[in-house]
Amino acid sequence: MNKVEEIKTISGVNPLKCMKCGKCSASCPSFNEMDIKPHQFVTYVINDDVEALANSKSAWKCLSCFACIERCPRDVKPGKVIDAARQILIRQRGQEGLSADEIPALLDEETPQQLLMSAFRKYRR
Amino acid sequence: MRRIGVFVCHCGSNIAATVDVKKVVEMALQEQGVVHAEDYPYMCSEAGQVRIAEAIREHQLTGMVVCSCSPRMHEATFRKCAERNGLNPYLVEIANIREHCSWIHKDMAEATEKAVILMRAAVAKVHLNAPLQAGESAVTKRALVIGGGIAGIQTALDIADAGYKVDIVEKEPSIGGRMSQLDKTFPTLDCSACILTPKMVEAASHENITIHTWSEVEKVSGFVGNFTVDIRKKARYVDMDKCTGCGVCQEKCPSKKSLNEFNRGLNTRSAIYTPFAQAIPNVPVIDATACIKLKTGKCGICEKFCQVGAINYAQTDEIITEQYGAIVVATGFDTIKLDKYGEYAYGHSKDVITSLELERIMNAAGPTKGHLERLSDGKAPKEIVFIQCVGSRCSDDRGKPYCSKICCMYTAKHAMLIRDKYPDTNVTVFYIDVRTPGKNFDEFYRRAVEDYGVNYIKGQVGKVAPQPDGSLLVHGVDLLENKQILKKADMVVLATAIEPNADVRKIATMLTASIDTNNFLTEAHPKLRPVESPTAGVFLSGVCQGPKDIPETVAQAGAAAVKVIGLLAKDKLKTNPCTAKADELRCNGCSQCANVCPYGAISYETRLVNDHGIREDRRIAVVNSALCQGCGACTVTCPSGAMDLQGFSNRQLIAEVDAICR
Amino acid sequence: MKYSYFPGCTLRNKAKDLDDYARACAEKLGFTLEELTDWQCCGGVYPLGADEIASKLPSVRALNGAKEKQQDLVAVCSACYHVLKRVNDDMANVADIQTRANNYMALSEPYKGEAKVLHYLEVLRDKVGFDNLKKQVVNPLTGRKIGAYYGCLLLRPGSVMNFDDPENPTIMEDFIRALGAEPVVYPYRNECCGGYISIKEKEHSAALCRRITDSAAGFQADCLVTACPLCKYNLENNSELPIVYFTELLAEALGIKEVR
Amino acid sequence: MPVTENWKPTIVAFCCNWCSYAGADLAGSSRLAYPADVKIIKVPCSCRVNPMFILRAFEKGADGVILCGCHPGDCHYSTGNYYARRRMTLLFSMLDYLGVEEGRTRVEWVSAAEGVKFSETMNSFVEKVRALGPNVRLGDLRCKN
Repeated sequence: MNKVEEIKTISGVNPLKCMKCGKCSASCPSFNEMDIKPHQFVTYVINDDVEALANSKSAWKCLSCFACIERCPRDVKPGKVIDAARQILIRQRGQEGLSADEIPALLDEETPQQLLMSAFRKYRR
Repeated sequence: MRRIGVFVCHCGSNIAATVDVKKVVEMALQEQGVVHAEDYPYMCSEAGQVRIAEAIREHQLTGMVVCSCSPRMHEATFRKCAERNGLNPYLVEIANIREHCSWIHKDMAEATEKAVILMRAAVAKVHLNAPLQAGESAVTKRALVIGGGIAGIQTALDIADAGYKVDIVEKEPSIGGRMSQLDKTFPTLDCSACILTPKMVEAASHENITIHTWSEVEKVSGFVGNFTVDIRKKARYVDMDKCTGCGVCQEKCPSKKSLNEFNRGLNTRSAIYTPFAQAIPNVPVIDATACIKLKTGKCGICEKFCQVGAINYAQTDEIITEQYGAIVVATGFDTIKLDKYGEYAYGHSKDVITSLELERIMNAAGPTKGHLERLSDGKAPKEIVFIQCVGSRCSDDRGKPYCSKICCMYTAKHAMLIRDKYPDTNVTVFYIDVRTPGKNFDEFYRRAVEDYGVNYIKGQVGKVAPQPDGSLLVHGVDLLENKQILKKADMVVLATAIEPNADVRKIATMLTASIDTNNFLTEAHPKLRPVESPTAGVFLSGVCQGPKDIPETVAQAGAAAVKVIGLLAKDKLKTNPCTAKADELRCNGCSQCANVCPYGAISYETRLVNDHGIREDRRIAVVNSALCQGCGACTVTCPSGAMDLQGFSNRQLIAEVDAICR
Repeated sequence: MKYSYFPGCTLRNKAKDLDDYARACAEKLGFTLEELTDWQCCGGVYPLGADEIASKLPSVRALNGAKEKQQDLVAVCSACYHVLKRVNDDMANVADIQTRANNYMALSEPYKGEAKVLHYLEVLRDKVGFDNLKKQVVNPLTGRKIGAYYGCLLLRPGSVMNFDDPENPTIMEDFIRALGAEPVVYPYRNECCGGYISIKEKEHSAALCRRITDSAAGFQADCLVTACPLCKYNLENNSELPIVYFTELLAEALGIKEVR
Repeated sequence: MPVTENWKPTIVAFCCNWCSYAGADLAGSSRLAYPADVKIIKVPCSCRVNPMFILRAFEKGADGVILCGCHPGDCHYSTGNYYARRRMTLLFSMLDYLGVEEGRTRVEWVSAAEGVKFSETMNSFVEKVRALGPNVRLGDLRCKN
């Protein structure tokens, strides 16, 4: 399976449904942190440019808040595309967003287990 | 044995590119009874029809099959051609090898094989076709128009001007519809009321037009040329003949807290009311849910003040029954409910409004007397944001999949009017696409940008966040700049999707007119019969058929009127001869067929029957062919197999089944 | 009434309050939370990938446990509720996930989404009833202006969560009203606090949290209430406003906060 | 089940003139493909379809029969599709006894505006019938005439 097909399979998204309205980008709390913006995710998939998508910062910036998924008028679910790109990354060894050595320094007294659990899920395999 | 001719059409390349027409001809010639078969590029063309005529004469055809497009396209063409050449039109069958074959299959061998099978089924049927004669029915020379908006008014006027009687049934207290709620109209900035009111007056004073306001269609029976319609005239509690429209009752009415529907609920009205100043008829109605007298028995103030004694609390709904030859549906539209769009804060902030509400705010007779004000605090807005496509072009379950068509233009209109009247107020429009196909439409939009400085931003809005200071923070995006936009606004206007009026489903069911998944009425053909319903005698006018602006609506209303006039101009209509018929030798008079007949077309008579030498009086079902519409419900219900449907007989349909499964 | 109960990882530790108050209030209101014996952490985030199965299995185990006890499965933490509910939806409606998860699980009877997942707030709304709850309040929180913070996980995606209107929810406001306080509605109550991003990018999360708490404070809220330990952590790090768990508020109103 | 590699099912589709036949036309003019195995017979209304026609089709070797009419409430003749629905419910409940599996028959409402639904319906029905394979169970019992 090539990368585009992989993204489509993992995300279950049909990028061709997108009408480029930008409501996802208007809703995204991480918009300013991202190099590739939410409304562009599907365009990268359509253009077979998954490499760029996987190498972008955006994969690590999405909060999975589902605002784009909820508000998308075309039922495209752009957040699922970026999550699939992240999946492809973390399934490759050495492509993780968080190393075990980093963790102790990132914790404080109050850090809930939930934060650690979800960070592990999001950043690592 | 029938002598059958088979004619295979290429339809240019539409059929011939996928179906091997020569092969179909070759296979046709092997069918029993087929004495002639040929193919031709365009069978429906004059030259094609000449070939058919020659073949009928030369081969003395007693039946024919045309393998071509859908019978819904050209069955009538080929049947007329046969009739002109001495062959009964009902001895012609169509094998649909275009819509049902060449257009949906890619593989030539597969499509050809299927075309041959469809041809065989048609040949098998024609063997059993009987020559049928169409009967005649009279036409009631009166039309009904359901809905009294601009579409209904225009249709009624055009029919009436041609000399036919028309009745308009309008469920609101006045005719006028949505157009009466609009302030100005595009692509010129005519005042809506100024151009609509004369038409309303003309309709009301036309000798051929009868207007039933505050009325609804209750029941429809009959068929083209002969509809019988029950109309409920809701109790008005005001005598139409006595009332002078002086308006004193409305002033004096102490119940003034009902939401004013005409102003989209933005202010209130009295319990006795006319919806707007130019209402026709200028006779108020009493809202029974708000009237103190009708609810508690105490009050009666309007009666006391009415100098002509027009108030009548004892009035009740009245059902009148009328006969019509044709019915036009002109039920119009409403805006969708926005309760699923919480992100835009509609209903949460008073300053987030729909475009139709803005029309009322901009209108001199509206809740703010035409002053552009925030409904929350009465202040003049300095920043206004318009959001396009709210609920339009959606494939989720919140909105509608279609483009509402009018929003781009009315938003340009609103933006321009605001900038013209309030130059200090900034206007921003968030759009996905600006759609301006129409005469002078793009020029109009460009004026908004170039002459009036309206700020158009390509991108949708994700959220409208009301702020503690009463302003609205609009979270949008500028896709061309690739930037998120945070825009502080005093007012947000939502270009809300339109949808067919909620009553249309009920009306469509009564008329047996088909309706699509969006509740728009279906036209008989999307291109060639856009104002006719597939149900004969039922016509479509205005937005009930699909989103339209005023010029288009008026054009379509006129087109629907022409179709009605064409129908009413006929003294007699040919009836469908494919009606049910009982075999007197098999009928046992059990009455089951009459029970299922939706038209009351079946009665019974006692008749002397000669059953293989036994002569006796029997109770036999008799079908009134003028009433029978040929559905066939009775044929399947009949326990003795006596009832059959001409043109779709048991033997014919079984022959088709056998040919397909052969 | 007895419910199967899924406390979740954080409620065992940092969010012990959320857990203790939930159980105590349940008893007071006439229902019992029976902790599942062999629950495992839900993972904190729902694995979005259609091909991820293993990470969904802990949820399936919990769901199946509730099914076997013929009880509805109650969660208090927003994240647990979110993950359980979405995995349950997959198990009911996505044939591929259902088959593959059941192949792993090798249960005596395949699990097909039979259990019903409820959030504690839903139990209060739909089973206890807010009117009924109001009657049991002994310390009404009169005069307090409380903003509900929903965050993302309770509400979205609305088509699966079916918890409340995802853009205009009312359940927490109704809850606050039932306790005698005045709910403060502010626009960012369903916007993200940053979630897991705060482990590495504190500033990003901080900006989002400040927008939320500033807006609530602007509308005169004197505290925010939440159902999510991570939201609480993120908001608390970036706000003057006190952030409390809804169960703590409930315990206070029911008069069992001190007794504990 | 002996499914030959190139086996193609024979499928009869009864379509009412007003909705489903028009829906099929719309599928055609919109170029929405479905397998050529489907052959349509036009009837004025779904209530014209006698259960005998369906039995006849199976008797003559059909592998699937589908009946399409207007949506409930939208029948051109007001009530015809209700009769059809009841008749077919009764017939289908007995077909298994006669040797025809449940998946070989279907009733579907398709309006004149639903070209997409028509195509999707035919695709899924054909897929179902293909999975069932040739209609051998009735074939064994079939009375050849």
